[in-house]
Amino acid sequence: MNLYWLLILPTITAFALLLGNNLKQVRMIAFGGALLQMVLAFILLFAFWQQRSAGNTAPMLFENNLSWFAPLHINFHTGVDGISVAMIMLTSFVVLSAVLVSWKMDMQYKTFFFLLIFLSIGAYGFFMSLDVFTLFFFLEIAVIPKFMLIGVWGSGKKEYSAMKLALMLMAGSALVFVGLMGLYFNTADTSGAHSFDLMQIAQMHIPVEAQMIFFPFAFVGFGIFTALFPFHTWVPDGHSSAPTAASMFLAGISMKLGGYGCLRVATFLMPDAAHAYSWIIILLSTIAIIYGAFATMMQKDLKYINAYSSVSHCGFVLLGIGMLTETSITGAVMQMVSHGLMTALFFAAIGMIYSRTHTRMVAQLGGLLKIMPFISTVFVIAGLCSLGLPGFSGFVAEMTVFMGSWQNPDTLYRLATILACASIVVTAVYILRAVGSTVMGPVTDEHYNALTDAGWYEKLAAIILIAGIVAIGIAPFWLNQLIAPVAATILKK
Amino acid sequence: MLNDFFILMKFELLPAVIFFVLLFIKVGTAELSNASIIRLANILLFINLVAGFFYNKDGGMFGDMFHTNALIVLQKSILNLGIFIVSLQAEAWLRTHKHVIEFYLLLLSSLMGMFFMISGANLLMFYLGLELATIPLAALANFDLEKRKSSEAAMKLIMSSAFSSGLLLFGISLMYGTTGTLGFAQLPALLNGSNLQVFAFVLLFAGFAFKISVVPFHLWTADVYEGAPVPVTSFLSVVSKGAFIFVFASVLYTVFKPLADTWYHMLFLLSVLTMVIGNLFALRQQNIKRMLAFSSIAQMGFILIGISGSSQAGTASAVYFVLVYVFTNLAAFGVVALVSAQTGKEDITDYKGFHATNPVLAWVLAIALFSLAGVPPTAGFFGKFFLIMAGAAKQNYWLITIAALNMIVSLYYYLNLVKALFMDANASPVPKITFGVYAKLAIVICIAGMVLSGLASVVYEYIYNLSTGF
Amino acid sequence: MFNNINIALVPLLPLASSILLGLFGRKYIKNAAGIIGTAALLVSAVLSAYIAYEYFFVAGKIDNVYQPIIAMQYNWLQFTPSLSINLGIIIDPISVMMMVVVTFVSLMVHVFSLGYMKGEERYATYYAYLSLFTFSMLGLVISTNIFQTYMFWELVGVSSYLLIGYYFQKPSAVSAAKKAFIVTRFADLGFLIGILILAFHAETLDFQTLIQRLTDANSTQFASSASSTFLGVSALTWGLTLVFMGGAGKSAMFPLHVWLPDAMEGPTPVSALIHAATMVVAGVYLVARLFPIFSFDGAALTVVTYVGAFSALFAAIIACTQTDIKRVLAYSTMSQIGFMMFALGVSGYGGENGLGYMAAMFHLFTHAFFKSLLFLGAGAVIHLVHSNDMNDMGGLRKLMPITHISFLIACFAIAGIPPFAGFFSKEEILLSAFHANTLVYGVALLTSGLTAFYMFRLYFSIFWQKDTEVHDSHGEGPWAMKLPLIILGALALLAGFVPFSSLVTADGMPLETHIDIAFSAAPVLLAAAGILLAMRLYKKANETPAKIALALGGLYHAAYRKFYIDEVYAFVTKKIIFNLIGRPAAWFDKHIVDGLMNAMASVTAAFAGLIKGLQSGKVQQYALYFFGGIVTLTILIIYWW
Amino acid sequence: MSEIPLTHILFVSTALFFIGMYGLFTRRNMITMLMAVELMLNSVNINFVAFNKYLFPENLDGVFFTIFIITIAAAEAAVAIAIIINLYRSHHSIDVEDATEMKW
Repeated sequence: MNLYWLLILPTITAFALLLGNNLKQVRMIAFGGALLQMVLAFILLFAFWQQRSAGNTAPMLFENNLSWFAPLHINFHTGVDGISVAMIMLTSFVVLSAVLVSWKMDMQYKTFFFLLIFLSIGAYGFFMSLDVFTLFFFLEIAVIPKFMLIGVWGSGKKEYSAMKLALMLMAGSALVFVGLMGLYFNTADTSGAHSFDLMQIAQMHIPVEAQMIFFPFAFVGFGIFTALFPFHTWVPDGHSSAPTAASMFLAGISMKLGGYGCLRVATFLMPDAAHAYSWIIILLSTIAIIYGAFATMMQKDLKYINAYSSVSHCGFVLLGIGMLTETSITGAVMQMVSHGLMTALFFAAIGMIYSRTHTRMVAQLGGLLKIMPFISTVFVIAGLCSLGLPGFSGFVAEMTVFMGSWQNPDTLYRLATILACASIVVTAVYILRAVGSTVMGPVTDEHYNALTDAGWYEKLAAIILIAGIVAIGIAPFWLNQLIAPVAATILKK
Repeated sequence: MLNDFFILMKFELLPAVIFFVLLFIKVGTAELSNASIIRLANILLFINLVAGFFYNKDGGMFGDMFHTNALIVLQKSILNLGIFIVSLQAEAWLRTHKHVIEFYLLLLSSLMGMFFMISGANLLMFYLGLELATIPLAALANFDLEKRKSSEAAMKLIMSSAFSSGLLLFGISLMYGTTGTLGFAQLPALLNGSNLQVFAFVLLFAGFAFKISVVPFHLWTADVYEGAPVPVTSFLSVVSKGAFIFVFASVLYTVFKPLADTWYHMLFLLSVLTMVIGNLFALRQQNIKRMLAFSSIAQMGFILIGISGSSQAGTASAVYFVLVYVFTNLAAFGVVALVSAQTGKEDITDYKGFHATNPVLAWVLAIALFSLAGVPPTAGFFGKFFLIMAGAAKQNYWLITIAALNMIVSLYYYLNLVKALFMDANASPVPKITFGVYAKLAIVICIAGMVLSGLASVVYEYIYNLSTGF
Repeated sequence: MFNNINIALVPLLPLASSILLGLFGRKYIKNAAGIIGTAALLVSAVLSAYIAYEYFFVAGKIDNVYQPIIAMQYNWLQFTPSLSINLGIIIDPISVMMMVVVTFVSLMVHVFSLGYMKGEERYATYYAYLSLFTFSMLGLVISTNIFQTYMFWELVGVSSYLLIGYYFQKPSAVSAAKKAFIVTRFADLGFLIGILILAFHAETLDFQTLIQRLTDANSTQFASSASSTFLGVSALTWGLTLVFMGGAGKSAMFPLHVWLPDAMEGPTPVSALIHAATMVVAGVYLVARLFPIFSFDGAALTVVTYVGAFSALFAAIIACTQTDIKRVLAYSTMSQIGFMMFALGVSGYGGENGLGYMAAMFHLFTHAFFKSLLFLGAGAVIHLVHSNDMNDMGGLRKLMPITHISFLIACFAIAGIPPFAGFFSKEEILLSAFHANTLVYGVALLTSGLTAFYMFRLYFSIFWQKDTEVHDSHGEGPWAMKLPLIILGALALLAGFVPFSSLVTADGMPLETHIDIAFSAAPVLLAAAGILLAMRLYKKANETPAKIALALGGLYHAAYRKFYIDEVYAFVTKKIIFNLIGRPAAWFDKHIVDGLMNAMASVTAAFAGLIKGLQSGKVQQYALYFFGGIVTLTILIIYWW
Repeated sequence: MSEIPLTHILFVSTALFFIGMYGLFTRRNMITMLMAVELMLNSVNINFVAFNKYLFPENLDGVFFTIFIITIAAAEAAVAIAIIINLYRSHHSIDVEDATEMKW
């Protein structure tokens, strides 16, 4: 399996889109491209399993190392391990359903789908990069399309949100950048040459003083992407102003870039600092979890509810990473995958509701279960997954995080774990409140009675995501087996 | 020997030949239309550009006052490319202008001056090139003869540059007084760091800093950019600056190598100042040219960081960035030039809703802005990354952090313009701009350059291999 | 011996029917939904009866002791090398007993609903939910792993949520569902943390290993759990108490009981299944499951005892004043579960000491039948009268004879009148309490008297007193509704004669029990007194109850208002959590955190405005700055660097 | 006749330089400002010639430089005056304070 296909295919799709003459053609191309992406992702998954079961224990599979900027030791080095495969799967799921929910996009549709597909290139590239430069490159590639998607196709105070998101993510990249620079110039192999190569750096010993300086840069930088408190404020505004597909991508994948980076770059390459700073990470992530949950409780707009809940849920990712036990890191990655699917589903459902009722305010909605049973059921399922119901992915991931966190016997860490656990109660409060007053209860506006249920494309979009959620929720072991060995490698360093 | 003369001085001779061809047309009896003059000039400039790639040779002449090598050839080619694109873009403005040939004459003499300056291996040669490059520019800045702003810009440029060359000369004279030589080859050995010499060096340094708009020597920049005709502004901001950066880097690295500690500190301080002040001013600009002027000031700050790295990567990154900057800034100015030539609108608010009427130009401008902001996959990202990386080799992470923070600020005003282009509504947007084959060609070159010169690593590697180390 | 497929089918059949009905029920098989669900459950029930027979009478005993059997085990999620969630099926006395109870009661409810829910728009959905609940509950009782229990624990919670909120257009149903879920979720938080604590110290999640390690005073795991303390309490006690908190939430123990009365918003058969017979006893079951460890840790067991006893009395008092028949039943459920809890609390582990454990399980068993019977009877009544309020009822004995008789049997059973089922189990409970703790015994005695009173208050109010006008012509309802009443009535009469003590005990060994007339006299007489009092007061409509209520004044009022617990909760959630935490958090986020980000932008912009004077437009000033720069640099170089 | 020491000459040239600079900073008239620049350039010329004569008499670098400076100063002045004239056409003034339209 050549990983480059995952970059080439979206690129071809993106440019093929521009040749389309009308919405029908364009969306078919986008859909076909996204479907092929998903096929590729599955091929990758099976090829990966095949290799692993054949006894290939190399840390990275399907490696490909091309020299890119030779004088600066920059290589286009790609390869995947279990975590990458999981994240690539996630991306393909979210992209496909994001294309589907945008089926009726009629405004500047070419550009819209182009940007959407373009975003996926960034995500795939990021997850397969084994070179820090490449990783950074793909991290930043996605910032501008997000800005455009929100600013042009968004709603509400879209310009403000788009700008805020772009600036804060750029700030994140800027910090990451400083971190990478520091990392690079503190690496030295036997010949004294610096390196950007993830696997090579992992073999080297970065001086502890350097780690102590640059770990915060890298971690906070990536943390901004994944809504690290107090740098999370782009999340609510950005998500709520974005068009549905962009919200799905933002919350589903983009926030995961941060978590992945925190793990793959910050923690993996600078383990000493990670241990030294873990209490701060835990403190911040616990605040994010609890405070995000309480802030969610007060929101009145469905998208804000989901956005703030993302802050809270992504706190689990950082908590898991901060706890630095094998299980907690496994849990963190599972939470990334799970939250990606779940929140995308949530945004998809909200988008479907919004496109029909033209409001997202909880108070103005009600009784939708009667009018649009499918969409409402999707909404309820997303909600239940969000509050961590067994059978859905959220439960598995959160429990793994809790179980892993508890293995850390320090009292402070225990307290943080308890607080994190407590957030699932608050989650239940706001989710049930949202579910209770939107899809249940009496119909608030009689115009709603005339609304239609989901079209086939919306159903397909939702089913794809639900399938992913349930596949993890019912059979978590396959995901666990993908991730746990990598978590062990990361900690062993 | 004579053969060598033609080959070594090919870059200087070709513009001279074109200069004279155009001059003869001017003084001749045949009345050529603007269109045909422009076509001719562009063809000649294209030949000039292409010819630069063949038959090159390293070597020196005139008792080592003039020297050339592969890197210098490359630098000159970059400038040739820049002037070719500028000329393509100027078509929209020149089409109806009364003094087309004069424009090209001044442009070519300035270019020649830059080439001599780049090849100069002697303070005298350098100074002559510098003046030859500058004085025509002042005249060019006034090329919209009837516009108040154009005259004011030209006046500010000539006054400032006269003052700056006065200081530069004073510095050169002191340098001469303390070392007794003007040759670049002899100078390093004679530098001893005495206070007078340092003062002389600072004066020289300031002369350069003035030309590449480093804070606090930058103040002319915005006014001149705003007032001058757009093609002249783009020439100033790209070609002229590029030339001075090339010289600046090589002079610092070779001639003033003994004073490296001194100028490292200066570069540190000035790069920070330049980035910060440039960005802060850019934030609040209403005129798009003025905004781009301050943004180009901020970009210079990044270049100083790269140069401060004092390594082969430092030179390479600076040269590479200039190449990228040629494509990027000219793409931006190209669109501004088209709009300005056809509607006279230059304010950012005029660009609101631009995408609705001119989607292609809006995207070109947007991509150029992304590249200026340093966002991948545009070449600007690679350019900035490599510059800062070169600077980071000194392990001065304060500088790197400040640079990184400045990238955020700069992103704000670039995106603000993008926002105006794509997201803001406007009751009377800029009407549909028609653009001819020249502008199209320029756009294609710029876009291709912005994409390819970054992703295709051969470009950087080629430059790196040519660059001299420290 | 045990065919694993058969055992696995018990939970999987309801799951299959649930998925089938959930996905296709709405459009394709709407009318057959009830039949499909019922058929699946019938098979399940038969299978579980067969398993019970096999286990108790054929293959379960080794050396005269019932051994737990792991019928199936599957590694579902590996946390750490020692901690994993293994989904499996455990076959031991209590799980088999629960399996039988759950499938049987569920079957009855399925059948009853065929009549009760007929014509509902979301008929198929109802059955899907019902089957889903049954699956979850079965999964819970057969868990081999504490985390498996937790998973199904959550699943029963959500099925309960869905069923309570079945009438989703009724705001009260929605809020009741929400309340039920959130309150139990809060309790589950304790359960979860309890699991984390126990698992950390025991290094396992498996029930058997867990019990084995934490009851062995010599094991390292026990040492670590007993030695590490927090706030002066050992980790073991913390763990058990927190696990009990989860159980208390599901079993509606004080103070986590507030959801149960509201949960009566759901369709009545649902209340019969979930909120009477199965889900609410999950807490008891959980304590029983971990009983060996509880019995090793006196402190935790004491908590169980007092919470149980207090809840029993507390609920009984409230039940005396309620007028909504389902609420009365809800409080009575809470009270009976309180009985089971404190029976466990006062119990020891082995031999004679294990009487309490056996009694609790026995009571759980009999209670399931008579309480679901009471609910189904109430359902039949409501079906006819279209009201929950006992003031709207009266004299129904003529209109619905079968309901009347079965209801009466159930009332005798719950009141503890011999030879009805409740008598035997309650007798054992009282006996064990008597031996262990006089205070608890006193409370239990008082409560059983109150039980008899309020149950017969209910009975007389519904079936005697005044006559009611009934508009529906369908009478008592179809056979689908009557049949379950008859079957359950029979069981309420006869279940007490099951030789329970020889089947289900804490240590698996049979226990000799006998009925001591002298001991039984007090509770039975007390119950009889309660019945007579109720008869005196409520058989005919009169003014006395109102007078008594007036005389009791504040006490009556407080009991009527459920001792203001709901108001306290409302105060805590609305005023404290929402207003003092949530709102400030949202405000803080919007104004401080976000404000800080915006402020950074404004400060930058303001600073840019501040320094604009540099660019004055005057070329002479430019030159001046130029020279100033040179001078500064020179000075810096010469004097500083 | 004793030779005039170098320092004297340098004193003169430096003074001239700063006088020129002062003139540039303070004069409002553009032509006068140009003249001030000429003063600065001439002070440089003096420098070059003096250094050449006193310190490095073996080569004529400084003297050559001076010649070029004079030439270039003329060219510069020509362009500058052309610009000033053009400015006068639009502004009707050659006061430098009147040409401050573009700022901030």
